[in-house]
Amino acid sequence: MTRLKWTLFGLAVLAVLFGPLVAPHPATAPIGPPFAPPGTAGLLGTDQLGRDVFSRLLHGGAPMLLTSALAALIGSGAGVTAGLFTALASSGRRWVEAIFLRPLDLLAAVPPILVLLLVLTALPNRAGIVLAVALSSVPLSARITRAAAEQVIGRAHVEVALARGESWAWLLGREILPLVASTVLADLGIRFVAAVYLVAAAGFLGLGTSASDWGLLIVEALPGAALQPWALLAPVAGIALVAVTANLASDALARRSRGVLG
Amino acid sequence: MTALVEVRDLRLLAGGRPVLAGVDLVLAEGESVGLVGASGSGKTTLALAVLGHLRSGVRHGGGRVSVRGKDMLPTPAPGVRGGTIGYVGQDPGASLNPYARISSILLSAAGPTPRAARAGRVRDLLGRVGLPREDAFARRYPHQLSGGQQQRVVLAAALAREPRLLVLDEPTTALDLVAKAEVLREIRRQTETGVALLWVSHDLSTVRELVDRVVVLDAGKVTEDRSAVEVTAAPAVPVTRAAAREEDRAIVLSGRSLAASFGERAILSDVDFDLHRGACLAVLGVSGVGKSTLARCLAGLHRPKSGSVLLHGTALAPGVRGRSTAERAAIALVAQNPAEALHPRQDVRTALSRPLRRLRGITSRSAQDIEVTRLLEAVRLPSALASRLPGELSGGQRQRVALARALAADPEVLICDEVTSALDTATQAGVLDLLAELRAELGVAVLLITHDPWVAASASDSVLVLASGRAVASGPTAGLLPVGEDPEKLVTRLLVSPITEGVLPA
Amino acid sequence: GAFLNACGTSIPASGPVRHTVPSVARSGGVLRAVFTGGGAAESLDPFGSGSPVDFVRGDVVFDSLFTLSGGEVVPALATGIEVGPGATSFVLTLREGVKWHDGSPFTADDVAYSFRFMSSPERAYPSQLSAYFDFDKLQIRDPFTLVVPARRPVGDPALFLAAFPGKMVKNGATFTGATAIGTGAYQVTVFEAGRESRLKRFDGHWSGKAPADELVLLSLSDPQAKVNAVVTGQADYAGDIPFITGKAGVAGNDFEVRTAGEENRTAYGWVLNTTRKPFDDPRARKAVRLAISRRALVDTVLLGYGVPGNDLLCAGAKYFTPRDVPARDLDQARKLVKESGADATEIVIRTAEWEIGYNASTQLLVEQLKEAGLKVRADIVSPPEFFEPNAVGAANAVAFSSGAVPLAVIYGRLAAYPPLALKDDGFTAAFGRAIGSADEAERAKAWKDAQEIMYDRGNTVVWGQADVLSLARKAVAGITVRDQAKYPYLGKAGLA
Amino acid sequence: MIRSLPGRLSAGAVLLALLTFVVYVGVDLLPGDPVTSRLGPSTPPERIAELRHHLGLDRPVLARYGEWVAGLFRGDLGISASGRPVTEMLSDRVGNSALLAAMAVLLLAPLSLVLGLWAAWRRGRPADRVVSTGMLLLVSVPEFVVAGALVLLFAVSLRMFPAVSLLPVGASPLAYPEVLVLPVLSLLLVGLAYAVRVIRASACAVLASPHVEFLRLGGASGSTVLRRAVVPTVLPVAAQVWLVTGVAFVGGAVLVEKVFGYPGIGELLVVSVQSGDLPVVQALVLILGAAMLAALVLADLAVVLLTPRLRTGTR
Ligand SMILES: Nc1ncnc2c1ncn2[C@@H]1O[C@H](COP(=O)(O)OP(=O)(O)OP(=O)(O)O)[C@@H](O)[C@H]1O
Ligand SMILES: Nc1ncnc2c1ncn2[C@@H]1O[C@H](COP(=O)(O)OP(=O)(O)OP(=O)(O)O)[C@@H](O)[C@H]1O
Ligand SMILES: [Mg+2]
Ligand SMILES: [Mg+2]
Repeated sequence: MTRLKWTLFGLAVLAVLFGPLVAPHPATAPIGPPFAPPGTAGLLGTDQLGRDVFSRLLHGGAPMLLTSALAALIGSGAGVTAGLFTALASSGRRWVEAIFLRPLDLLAAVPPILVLLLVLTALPNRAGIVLAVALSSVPLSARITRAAAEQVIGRAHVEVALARGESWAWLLGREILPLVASTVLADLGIRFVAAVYLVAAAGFLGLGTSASDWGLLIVEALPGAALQPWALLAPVAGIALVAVTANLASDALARRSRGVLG
Repeated sequence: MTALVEVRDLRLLAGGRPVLAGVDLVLAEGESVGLVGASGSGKTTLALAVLGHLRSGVRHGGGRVSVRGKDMLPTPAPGVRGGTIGYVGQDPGASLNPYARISSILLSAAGPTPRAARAGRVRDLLGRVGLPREDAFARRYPHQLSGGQQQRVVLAAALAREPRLLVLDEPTTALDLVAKAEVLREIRRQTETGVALLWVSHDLSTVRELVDRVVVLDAGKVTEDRSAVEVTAAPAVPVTRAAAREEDRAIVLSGRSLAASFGERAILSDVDFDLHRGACLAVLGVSGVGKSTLARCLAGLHRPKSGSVLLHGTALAPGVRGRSTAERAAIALVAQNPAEALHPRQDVRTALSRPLRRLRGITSRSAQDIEVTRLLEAVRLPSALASRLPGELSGGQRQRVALARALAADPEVLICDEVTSALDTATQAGVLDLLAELRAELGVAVLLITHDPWVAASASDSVLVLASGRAVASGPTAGLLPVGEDPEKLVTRLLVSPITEGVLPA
Repeated sequence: GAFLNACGTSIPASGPVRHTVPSVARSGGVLRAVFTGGGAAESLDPFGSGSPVDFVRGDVVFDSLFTLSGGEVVPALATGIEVGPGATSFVLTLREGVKWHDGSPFTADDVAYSFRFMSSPERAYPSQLSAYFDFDKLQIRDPFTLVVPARRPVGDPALFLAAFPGKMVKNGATFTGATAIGTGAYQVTVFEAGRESRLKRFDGHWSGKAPADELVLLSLSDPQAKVNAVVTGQADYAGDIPFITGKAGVAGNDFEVRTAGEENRTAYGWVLNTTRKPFDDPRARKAVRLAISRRALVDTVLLGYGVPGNDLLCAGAKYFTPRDVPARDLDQARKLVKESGADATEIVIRTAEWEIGYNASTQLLVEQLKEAGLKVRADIVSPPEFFEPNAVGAANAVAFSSGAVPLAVIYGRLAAYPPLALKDDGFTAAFGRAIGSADEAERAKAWKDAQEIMYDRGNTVVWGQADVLSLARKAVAGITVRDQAKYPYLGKAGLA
Repeated sequence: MIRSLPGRLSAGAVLLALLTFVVYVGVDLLPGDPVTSRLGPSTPPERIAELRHHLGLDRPVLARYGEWVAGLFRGDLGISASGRPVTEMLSDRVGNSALLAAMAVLLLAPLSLVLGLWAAWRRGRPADRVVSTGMLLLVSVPEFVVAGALVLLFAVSLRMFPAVSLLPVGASPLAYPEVLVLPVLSLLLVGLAYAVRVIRASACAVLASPHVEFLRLGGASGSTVLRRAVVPTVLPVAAQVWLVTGVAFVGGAVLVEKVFGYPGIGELLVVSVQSGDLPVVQALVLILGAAMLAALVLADLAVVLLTPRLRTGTR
């Protein structure tokens, strides 16, 4: 079972990373009439500009994965760190909360799409998208992690480690994180999908980075869904597949480290 | 008498090793049986099996367990748990739901109770285990109780449904003599009304007092099964009192008018003490008096409200973050609750090598491994345990791993919070021996927190007695705890001054 | 599963039809029509908002001095216009007996107020008329005659008054409430921005009673939602629907997809920036025109709903010169690219989804130009920044579209902004004559010359003329077009 | 901690003040402005300058910010680029959006709790796999696709609910509950996944803890374990998710509102962003931000109230 999961996950990653090499057509060139059904032109038919949906799918995987996964990882990572840190440091020190969590509240209060627009105005490239998406996922990740960590902090082994003078890295990463891992991973899985669509939204607003990002494929295919459903369903299924396999893999990873909790 | 519990050729495996290797045990209605054996011999595993529960990682390898003729493995017969059998586990702190008040824990254990009768029922249960019969107390949450109070709440919950059999796994380890006496009295009352008892303990005196029959486990096998009177008297605790006079030696750690509180509630006030190099100071006091709180203040985990902690005459920062590595290495704490003291996802090797690296700068893997083996040997654990996770250890084993971890820092002062309470007499003696050795050879000073005057008498050279949050007596052990004084009297004389519960009014 | 099934159940209706069989609406009934709305920014002020539903509502509530019909100017609230000497002023004669919705008479004072009102910067969408006429210096001769001076020679002011926004509002009107007073065929009874407006027939309208008793105009922003509203019976008519709906058809045979006809198509294309390399060189402009495959663009972007364009704007309008559609000639295009050195610079084409199809056509254009050896990149931006003047000036080309409005409107707009204007002395001269001449024949000649130059070496690339589609219940009749088919006139509409 | 509530509230007020600044200046920095987007590039520069002056866009940002803030105190959100007062444009839309979000959250909370607990209870078994994977699949499908599918199925094919939420003028959506069904359902499906996953994860952690083992050994029934041990532990985390999701629904329903033509603020936000109507964008972002801040304070409060160790004031 686990092996199957890993194989699936590996295949998905391979397809995404090496897709452009095996794609039959370029991502942007029209190869047939628009909205051609599968079979008549290309494996999955063509999109609204007559471009090969299958090839665009293969081309768009890597930028989608890189941008979204990176953004989700950075955002979740920063959020988890902030959440763990404040949970640990704020006992008896209210300023820690004031300094670390309140700004995050402020960030959370600015709608993600505005964050995206602002960051991209300053940094109009892929790094900007990654940063913007990461920024918008930090606050909630931090909160969720903090709430979960609060329940673990008082345990004696954390106190012993504190008394030993452990570094923050050890305290957060080794003493607390493993005990809140299941919550954090659940959060990360969703962050990833959210990142995919925020990146797509950026593409929709004319701020995209790749010509065939999967999220953008969906947005573009939507109006023509009645004519060529495959152009819509294929990227949706692709994202679902990546999301499900990535989450299964991380679940398996979490279960592998034995222990009393989850 | 009909058989209440019947265990036949029970084999349980954990990680490929047998934990129980063909155990037979029959318990008749109303019969009291003591289950003894060295730490790690399988007592807890057997007790849980009686309830039809296997800890995670433990597999059923054959044999059967039945209660009143109904099989308990693989799935327990309905109505047995909580109904026929009341259970108290070895780790009281971890057993309590942190989100429930004491009253609600007790009421949910008691089953449906008419609204009007609830408060009375809770008070009754608290009283039976020697806890204050106050509504204010019942409204507290588990984290607001001391270790001993938690343990008694768990016991009260087990009694709540008038079970026919009590399976009690070391239910008095965290209790001082007064509390223990009260608890034992309640249990005796239960057995007298025909409740059967499976009493897991290493404390032979309680065993003799309570049970008709003793079953001895060794490495997962029953080696003896005979009537209680035949069991030899407890081996005397070896007296290892150090010969040297402490006045000759330098003061390592001292407390000056320490006071501590939880929010508004004052716990300690005006505590003074001096701990000399190589000496052992026993801190004695009833459950809930603030012993653990004192230990946490010394280790920098609880900010004292006032007063100071001095190491070699210099005041230490109140918080551990403010202390230097050397200062932190100098004071090592062995926490009271072994279940929570070890990280559930870290194996023993990691737990031990971490202080080696942090506080002693031993970074090479091979050097660490040698030290880990040495430390495990020092606490009398096989080195094979190094790769296990805490969940795969017995209660006593965990306790010793926690001790070994404290020793790994090579401390000048070792604060031991009830380190011996979860250990059988032989292991307990071994640990006390070890402490004596450390003191003699390395000059380590030991602050021994205990509720057991015998342990204090046998291991310390001076005693600090806490009552109602103050040091009510202090001085050389020989003077305060004369060998041979009746323990009950001793306790009454020393500890049970004005407020029994030991908590200052909220 | 359900999604696919539901897709599969829609039975395509017959292809777009031009006119329904009775084309005249009977009197009575309620017509519910849905258009793209402007959300909460919608307004009853005819110069206060710019969404399609506002235009449609404005057209039936207010009247202009002149209107267009089949490209020709027809009198409305004005009955005559007399151009002064040198075309520097005109005398306007108003229709007598026109009543406002509140019963008061329409006079020159109202017109004078309206002119000032529409050109005030307080209007969100001030009329461009004030760029040509000096309303501050206007004189009222009598209640039905005014003299209006022009800022520059304007030979055919009636056309300008018909083509540019010029709705007449009552003297002193402010438009802060939920009702508005006009002279139009319908009067407002209920209005809520972004949701709906209910209009009651105004029986005192000067051109006679409108057919439907009540018009309900609904606002939606999503094209598919407009279609769904008609399909599920929540509306009778949806204006300007996507080509995809035409292609996919709609379920049920009670509906039809209609087209506004050949003379009401929308031109799609790009304007090349002649102030920058490489399009300062006519050969590079020619190369672009030869490199594009108009058929492919029409088939893909318009899904076949339209015809290839001949690079000239305003097809269907008066003075438009029909010319052949240039054929694709890649070899020639490559040669011109080489000669002009256009392959040396990266060409940036600015686009935004200002209208459906801008981005798609630009993306295709990029692919097609690459084949001609050009280095091209589409710069897709968001709609509000699309027209940022500096950015437009920095791009090599911008996407563009226009309805079948008079030539003066579009060429005038382009000429006003150097990066969009054609830098060509011959063209500038011909354009000046076309605007300023009061003589019909001379104007026609000047427009012909200007378009000749445009066709030969101009900077507009019009690849297609797109049909304007709408979805209607078969019973809907009497929908007419005045200027742009996207915003039809509903004053004669109703149920058959 | 409860005693620190006034402190928390004043911190919230400070944040709100900061937020107004971030919002005003941030939105002002966005590319595009109402003048050029409306007039197009062909307008003469004097004309643009005149309009900019009229709209006050030629004055320094800080001066405009000052006036804006002063206006906020009078309940005046400024004048839209279309000339209408922003307050008037927003009035009933804010209510409509809040209603939509509230309905969605009211359904979301119990549903996510039940699904999350159920999956955790049966963790590792088929039921859990179905729920967990199903949630992932659901969250992988963007909301506008979900909404579109719902319209096709329930409105166009089955004719059970209206396809678009066309409301008569002046009517509250509550008077026409049928127009709410599909939009609420779309939001619910989209928001459900996150809540279910987080709830499941934290419920799994509790179920594996020693105190649950003790409860079970004490003969507690499944429902007792859930009620006494699992739900109290899960609630603090769940409350955060619910509240934050709820606010996200208010402003994040953009696409859903668009699909259904629902007269809420999401649609207004998009239109205003696209037309560069900065005063409206500023007002909307401020309202959304303030709602989010309020939700976060509430969430903090909920966590404190629901976690005994925090409530009792000591650690
Ligand atoms: N999950 C497990 N995996 C591997 N070994 C286990 C596991 N659980 C228990 N053990 C081992 O089984 C043995 C018996 O454990 P048990 O807890 O029954 O001991 P005990 O007699 O109760 O000891 P103590 O007095 O110290 O509590 C110990 O050696 C322990 O290390
Ligand atoms: N977090 C807390 N909040 C409030 N009161 C607390 C808290 N922790 C402990 N207490 C109370 O403080 C008192 C001292 O607790 P402490 O743990 O120091 O006792 P102890 O002497 O170690 O007892 P034991 O022998 O039972 O472990 C007890 O009465 C306990 O109820
Ligand atoms: Mg045990
Ligand atoms: Mg204690």
